[in-house]
Amino acid sequence: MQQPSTDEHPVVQHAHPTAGVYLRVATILVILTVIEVGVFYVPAFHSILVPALLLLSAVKFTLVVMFYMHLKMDSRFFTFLFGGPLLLGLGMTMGLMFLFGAFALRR
Amino acid sequence: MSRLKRLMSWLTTTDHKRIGLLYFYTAFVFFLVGGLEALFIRAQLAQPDGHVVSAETFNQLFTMHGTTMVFLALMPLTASFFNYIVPLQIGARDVAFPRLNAFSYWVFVLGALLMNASWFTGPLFHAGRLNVAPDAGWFGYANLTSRQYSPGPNIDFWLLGLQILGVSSLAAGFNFIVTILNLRAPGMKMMRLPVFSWMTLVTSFLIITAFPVITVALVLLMFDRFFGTHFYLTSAGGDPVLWQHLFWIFGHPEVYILILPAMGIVSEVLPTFARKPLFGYTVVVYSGVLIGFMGWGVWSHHMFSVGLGPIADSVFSATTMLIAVPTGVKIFNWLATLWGGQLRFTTAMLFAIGFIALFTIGGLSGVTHASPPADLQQTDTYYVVAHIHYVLFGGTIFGLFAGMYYWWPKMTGRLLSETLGKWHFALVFVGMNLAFFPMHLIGLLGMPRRIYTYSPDLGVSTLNLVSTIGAFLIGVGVLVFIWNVWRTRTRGQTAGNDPWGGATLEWTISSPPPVHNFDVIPTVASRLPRWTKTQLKAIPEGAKLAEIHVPGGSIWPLVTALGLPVLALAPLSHRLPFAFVGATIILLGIFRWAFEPFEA
Amino acid sequence: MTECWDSSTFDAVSRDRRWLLPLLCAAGAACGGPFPQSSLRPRSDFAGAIDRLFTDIFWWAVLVFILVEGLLLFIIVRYRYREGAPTPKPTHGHTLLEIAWTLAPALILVFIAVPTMRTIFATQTDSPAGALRVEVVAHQWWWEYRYPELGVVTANELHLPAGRTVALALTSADVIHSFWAPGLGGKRDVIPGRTNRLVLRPDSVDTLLGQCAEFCGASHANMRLRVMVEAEPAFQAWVGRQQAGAASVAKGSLAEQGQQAFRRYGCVGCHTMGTMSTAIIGPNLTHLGSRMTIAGGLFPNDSVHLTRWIADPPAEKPGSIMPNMHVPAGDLAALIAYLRTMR
Amino acid sequence: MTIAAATHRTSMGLDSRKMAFWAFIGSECLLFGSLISTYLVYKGRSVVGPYPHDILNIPFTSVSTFDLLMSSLMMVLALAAVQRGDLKWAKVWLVATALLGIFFLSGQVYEFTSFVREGLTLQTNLFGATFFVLTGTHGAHVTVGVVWLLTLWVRALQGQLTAANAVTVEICGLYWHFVDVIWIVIFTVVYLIQ
Repeated sequence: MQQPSTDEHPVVQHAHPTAGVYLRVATILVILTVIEVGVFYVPAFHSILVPALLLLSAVKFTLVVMFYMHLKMDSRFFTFLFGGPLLLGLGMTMGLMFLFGAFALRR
Repeated sequence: MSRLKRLMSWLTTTDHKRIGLLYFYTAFVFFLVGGLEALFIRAQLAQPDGHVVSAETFNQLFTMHGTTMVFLALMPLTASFFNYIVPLQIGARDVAFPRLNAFSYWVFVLGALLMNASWFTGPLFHAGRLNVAPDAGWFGYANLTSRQYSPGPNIDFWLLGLQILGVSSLAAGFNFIVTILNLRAPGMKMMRLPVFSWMTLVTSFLIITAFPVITVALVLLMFDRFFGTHFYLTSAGGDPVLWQHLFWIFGHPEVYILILPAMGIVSEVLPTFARKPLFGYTVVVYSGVLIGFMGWGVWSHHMFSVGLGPIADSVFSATTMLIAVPTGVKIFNWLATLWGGQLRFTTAMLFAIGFIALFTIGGLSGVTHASPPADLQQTDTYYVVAHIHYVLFGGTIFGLFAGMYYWWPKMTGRLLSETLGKWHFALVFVGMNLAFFPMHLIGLLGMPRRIYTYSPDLGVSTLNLVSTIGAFLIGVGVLVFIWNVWRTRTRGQTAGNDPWGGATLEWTISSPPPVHNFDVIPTVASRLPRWTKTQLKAIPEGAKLAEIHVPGGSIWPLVTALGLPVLALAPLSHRLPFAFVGATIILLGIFRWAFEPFEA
Repeated sequence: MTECWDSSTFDAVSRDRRWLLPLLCAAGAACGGPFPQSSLRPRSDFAGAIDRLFTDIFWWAVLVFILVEGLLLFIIVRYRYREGAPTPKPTHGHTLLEIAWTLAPALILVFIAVPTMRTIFATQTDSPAGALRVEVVAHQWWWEYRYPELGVVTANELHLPAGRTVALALTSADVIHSFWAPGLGGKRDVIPGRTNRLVLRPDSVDTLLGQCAEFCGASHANMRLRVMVEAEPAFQAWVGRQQAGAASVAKGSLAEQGQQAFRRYGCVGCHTMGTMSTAIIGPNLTHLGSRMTIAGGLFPNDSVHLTRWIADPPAEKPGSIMPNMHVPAGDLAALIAYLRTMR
Repeated sequence: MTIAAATHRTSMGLDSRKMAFWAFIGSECLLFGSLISTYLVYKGRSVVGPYPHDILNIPFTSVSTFDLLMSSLMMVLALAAVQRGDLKWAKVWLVATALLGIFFLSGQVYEFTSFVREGLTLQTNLFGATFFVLTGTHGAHVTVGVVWLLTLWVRALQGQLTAANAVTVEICGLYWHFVDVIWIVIFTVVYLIQ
């Protein structure tokens, strides 16, 4: 039993999107995947292959996290719990790649 | 209660206070084990060409000394205070997930026992000797840990033990994050949270982010040792330096996992005995958060001698020096807390002041390590051994001792003897400086660490003897503490709710607290509830005391935890059936746990 | 206290570090000798640069130390509990003070960081043309030195000419080690699969001690080394002796029996010996007799220690990869006679 | 749902189990971050083949990726159904998610065995070691997810899933989607960027 007070909040379920939104997101995800695979096979894109693919997968990643995992609607704090470590991980990956010479200009 | 029933009540307990006590006693036993290992090390090094132990045993001793102190003594000792004190400080009935909490404890015990079993199980591995303890140093650098250079079970014990301990720490990390964020008493805003609880929160975040990295590093090592991959082996293009990076990406946050809780304890003890609120509360909290965050960007300063190139050296040197700023800020704020106070030198206060004095020395030698060229003469010598002991002994252990004297009356209802306490402090303080200060010079004069013998030509024999004497003085001091604890059980003065005049919520309830902690969850109106007149009454007018529901125990956390060491026996003994048995136990435990009616 | 020093002790500590001497003596260590492995005794440009940097940082640290600990002591005395004193004023903070003690350490760190960065880049340069190249190969648990331009291969004792820049290329044959001769400068890890470099110029004639600084297994403590910094003529003379072929053994001598034993007991399977064998698992023994130490710098190179060593290497040096060949006493004496001839 | 200890009122107004689970997902980011870092650091360092472009089957894996995306869609539909209290459709979508997960796993088993047949094992080279450990860890996560989904499905069959405890489904969903986004990263970093 807890005493009621202004500082305690009942657990609120944030409104979740409807099935229609889910379907639209799924459609976009599928289209993006098709584009990804397409970019991979079209020689004309090969000069921008890596940035293009990274961008596309980042968009897919964000869509799933925002809509399917409800971060867009849910508490900002969950975004912090997820985003903080995500950024740490990204920083670690970049740091390690730098230390192992992945970004060094190939001579 | 019958004896069996009493035992079962401990095996199934989900009460954070009982789990805190279990953590304390278990971790303290391992603190003694690690200390004993240290005394063997010092006995061997008391004179040049020593013959107390063999080279192999010495290598196991320093490896297990480091591993034990970090993972089996200091971390679980801080965990014991997280468990016992944090829910009381934030005004909660228990932690967020009591059974997960029990699980953390049991996993810790079983992992610790598995790793230490290596001292006695040599004959099972036909090793021709009793001890097959880990022997590659506590940071186990590849490729010395590969099958080729460490064919025995030594490293297997180490890596499997660490994997299991990681599970324990991670589970505790999630638990305390949620507990502190979600179970605060009404009115306890984040900026009213006691500093110790704040540091517990920061530590928990460090745990849940740093431990996955060591988990992966160990998984790769497991694959190298058991399945013939080449992650750390040059023969197929791998690189042993990858291990060092992964280890220290974990290892540096780990240093803060060890020191931040102690800083939190000191931030509680100093105000209480100075009769002044903590100076610059917000700054102290934010600098703790900042230290935790910046701890992620400095790992390669453990690797300046690897030869990472001038750019990497400069970057990591700069980030490391930056960390000195929030650390220094904390020290100045503690000094300002004491300034103008009425200092009562209880044992807890002495240890807290000792913390400031000694941690400062450790911090300053740390600055000399932050400069890569200077570090090249210091790393892997006794100078660095001096540094870590000023930080982890002068810092963490002094902070923990301060916490023990401070909260012992709360945890047991009886005050530790102040007379014995002062002897304890004096012996440990003198012994500590005698043991570790000469090590600065020993290192600068050229003695590397991790050597079981040294030549009299180095000219460091006398200094080493002094250091050994200091180490044994510490041992005597710890014995005094044990005697103090023992006699307090029956002869200690009873404490009452609040023997020190503390400011935080744990002092509002009886010592030891009832199972449900608070008859009524207090409403908090200030940072120092017991020192402020504006504090709302704990029991609102006309409130009806509802019946308090106390959760029952559960055996399933223990059962699930048991599965882990059984699983680990499979790679250890190269017998697959253990894996099936272990996995079955874990699955059974989880399902029974999940569908058990339980409410907290 | 003064009788502790002779000139060599005094010399052992660099000029700007003389203040340390009383401290050392007070600690009871100074009578132990000239500290041949001290990092406070720079004998090269590299070590000198580090030493100057460390001295800088050290004094900053002393300043902060005195400030903090002095303040702490003052507070303890001044603000100790007194009977009947009023409850202290509850101060919660002071913004200006917080800013001040954030900036002050930051400023000090700038004074440390600038010379640090300068030294980092100054000490990690490419080797100049004409530098003496030496390949250092670390083994469990001994050091191999190859002078590719001179055709010299030796073990554990590194000979360097004073005043000439040396470029060390460090590689490992097994696990990670760390090459450290404090007088020459900071340590550098020796990592399998990588080649690390150290460029430095020894500046005075001296014999320096060093040893492996990265834990590398059972006999890590026994992986020692010596650096003989010699004047150019002495160095050239040493090179000349090393370049000469193996010494010849007199017919019918004990040494000749030893030579046969060397072959018979399989020593040739691991050691290079003149033209007789070219194996490279263990140290090159062609000029063993010219070295001061054996077994990774562990023992003096004399008949007594050599005999004990060959009789049972793992007993003398835990984990030794050189096995006990169970050489009977007679053959052992012959072997020793032979090895002592190989100067 | 493994943890049943949330109070109904909390300091932040957030469900404790959900909060713990988001922290867990944050932790998992670092786990996969370390594995992906290892893969990237060792990329192109294999001494002998087969190399990625010799062996990775893009069309096949595209189907797997599509399959996992669809399973995520099924999962959100299942959650929406539970939240509506529509148990009938919840059962359908849950079992559909699990089946798509099983399909993905079968694909991975097929992929692994065919790689081994073509000469790529854990021991072959660094590519083999990093590839199998990274995708294998992901596969293990999918397996746990499938077991979890089937457990929920059984609960639904027993009629024990209600709108009131929809959060148990939501948490399982968080896990499932997280495993999906990790695959999005793996598909790009390992398969497409060679």
